Amino acid sequence: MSADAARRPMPAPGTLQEAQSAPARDPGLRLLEAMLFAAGEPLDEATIAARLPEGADARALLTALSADYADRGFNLVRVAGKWMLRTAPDLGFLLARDKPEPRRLSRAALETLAIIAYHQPVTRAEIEEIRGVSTNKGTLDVLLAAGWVRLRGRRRSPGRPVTYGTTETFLVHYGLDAIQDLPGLDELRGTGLIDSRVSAGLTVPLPSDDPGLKDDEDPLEPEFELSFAPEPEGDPDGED
Amino acid sequence: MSADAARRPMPAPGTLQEAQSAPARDPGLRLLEAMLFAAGEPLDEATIAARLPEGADARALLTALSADYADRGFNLVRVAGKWMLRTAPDLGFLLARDKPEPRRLSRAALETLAIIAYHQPVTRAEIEEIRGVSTNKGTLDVLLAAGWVRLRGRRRSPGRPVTYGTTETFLVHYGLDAIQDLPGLDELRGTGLIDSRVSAGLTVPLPSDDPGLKDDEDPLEPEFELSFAPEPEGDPDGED
Amino acid sequence: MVQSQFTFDADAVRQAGEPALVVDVDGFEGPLDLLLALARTQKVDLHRISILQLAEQYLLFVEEARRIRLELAADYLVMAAWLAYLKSRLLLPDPPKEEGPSASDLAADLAERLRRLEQIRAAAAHLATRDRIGHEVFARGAPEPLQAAGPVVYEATLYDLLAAYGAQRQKMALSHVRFAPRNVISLAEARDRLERLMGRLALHGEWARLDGFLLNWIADPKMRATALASGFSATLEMVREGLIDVQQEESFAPIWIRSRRDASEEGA
Repeated sequence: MSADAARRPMPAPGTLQEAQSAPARDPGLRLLEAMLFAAGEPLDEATIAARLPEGADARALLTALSADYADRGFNLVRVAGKWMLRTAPDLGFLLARDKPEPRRLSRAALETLAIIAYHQPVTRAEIEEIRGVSTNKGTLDVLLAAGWVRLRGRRRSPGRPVTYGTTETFLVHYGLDAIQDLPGLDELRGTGLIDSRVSAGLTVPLPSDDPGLKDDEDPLEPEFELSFAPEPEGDPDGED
Repeated sequence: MSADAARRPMPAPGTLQEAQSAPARDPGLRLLEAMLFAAGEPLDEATIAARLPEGADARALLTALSADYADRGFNLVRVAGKWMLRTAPDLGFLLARDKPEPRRLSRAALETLAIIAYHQPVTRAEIEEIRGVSTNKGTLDVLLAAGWVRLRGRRRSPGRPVTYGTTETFLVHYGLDAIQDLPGLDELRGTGLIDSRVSAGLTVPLPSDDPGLKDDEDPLEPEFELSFAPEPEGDPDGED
Repeated sequence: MVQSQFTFDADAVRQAGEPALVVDVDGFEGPLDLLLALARTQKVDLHRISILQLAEQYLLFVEEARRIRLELAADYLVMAAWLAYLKSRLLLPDPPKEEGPSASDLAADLAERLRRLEQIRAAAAHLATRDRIGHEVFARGAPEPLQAAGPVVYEATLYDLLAAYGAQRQKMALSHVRFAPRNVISLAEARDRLERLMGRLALHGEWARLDGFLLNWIADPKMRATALASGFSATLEMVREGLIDVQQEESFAPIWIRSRRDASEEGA
């Protein structure tokens, strides 16, 4: 199958023209690619469908467009349950040459982020217990300011500690369609120290970022939510 | 020449794969389109050439890419000597140009629309005569773009001015079964919309949106009908 | 815990029967992290790890650190004390009817904590390998915000439309407008009416309220001011001519009027 055919998988009967000139591109596809291109951010299917002509099959068009852009310099991908255009991963090193070096996350921040991603909703005390070290305030601030982590609620336990969870921005940034797309903790055997057998006593959390509060979570006070996303203090990558 | 051929003008020897899958896209084109996609500003040819692999013909790649995207929802265009990907002009309605939704019609647009509704077929000069002020081109464009007003024909008079009338969309939007349902002078007086003290010399025509051309109307030139619904220019609500 | 308290970069801690373990102290994030690094030297999975051996390694490390006068953060020392306790518990048989968890439970808990940390390390490493926006993949460089929904939708009601039309047509019609005459009660008109009313009043020869009269023949409330003004002026005129008496008890009190002609005069 040629790339050309892949680009127009569903020619409506009667719209095919003679081959002496390029067939006109499907208007729905044009509209779809234009809106995804212009928006720059992920769009959900409802948003897309609302802008397509009445009766257009958004899902079919998205599938067609995804195939169409598969071999291009930028691709249509699904992140956080939405659709977005972004550059092909293999070109990253070529494109990144011209971009300022992004800040690298500190090891503490990355581990904290991983704990929040897998164990959410999780309190600061629980993060510290897993890492075995107290958490520098700056670490969580970095993650909050980046928009990857949010305050979810309060744990219904003494001291009513705040619970943390990941955001849609996190999914988009890491190219995840859903938090469940993270590999299970047992699948991760980075150093071979983790036993491949499923331990009887240990339940590996299937990550969930369900926005609904858990049984042991209370909602945040409204004024606390407003003061969300504090500015990182001092050196944001400064560490424990 | 097919669009497919235009997209891959220079298949590097050895990079072509077997035909069971889509032929690989030219790496130079992929990098070029990714670069333009991710760029925050138009890129000049020197910059593009510097970022392409050694020996790549930037000009040829740009020409190929320009043809490649000509019929897409976004195009490669040259602006002020630089290159950029831009949403296709005819899809500009997707983009938020100025104010957030929903917009209010300007007073000038409302008056113009009302005059067209009551006095159709009416020329711009006649609208201006009734309103007593000159009409900003943007005002009519807004009404055309909203789909409430259409070009009917040309008045058989010096300068052959275009005549305007209302559309079915107009009736639907304003909940009118027929244009004749617009209230007459007596009803306008009765509701206080026209002060009975000042209406002595006032007449309100019985509106008609009969699609048939009037005796003093000529049909529009066909090509004019195709260029219908122009983009609003500048501030469409700016007025008088 | 302040990691920067560690003032030296590396030290070699020789373990019994192990190759030299080069320890970059700055690289450790607390005692659990150090324990995990030590556990790795056992080259077994964390289910089979010897906690006893691990405790000994840790205590040796702390001892070495003290020997070279490395200032260890407090939680390293807390962990050392706890591991020394655990080691003693593991070496001695559990006393009968011991309160709390057994030594093997404690050891299993520690192994479990190490395993969880190890998992998170792997998860963090996995995150670090993912293609990230702005690092390996890039979103559109110059996004343009989309319209809220589809083509522009203008808000305008039929009322807006008609009001605009009415106001506009009216505005233009004003250039040749004739104002309707203002409705005022002229002095002559007021006197005429007053005299006719006084005729009836005279039959009784009694006082009557001026405004009472006026209200009787002025239906439109907007006309009351002009009726009162003209009516009062007419009254004063009639007083001057000696036709009526007028009295008012105080400012703003009702004005009373009475005909001076009696019935006999009237009849004459």
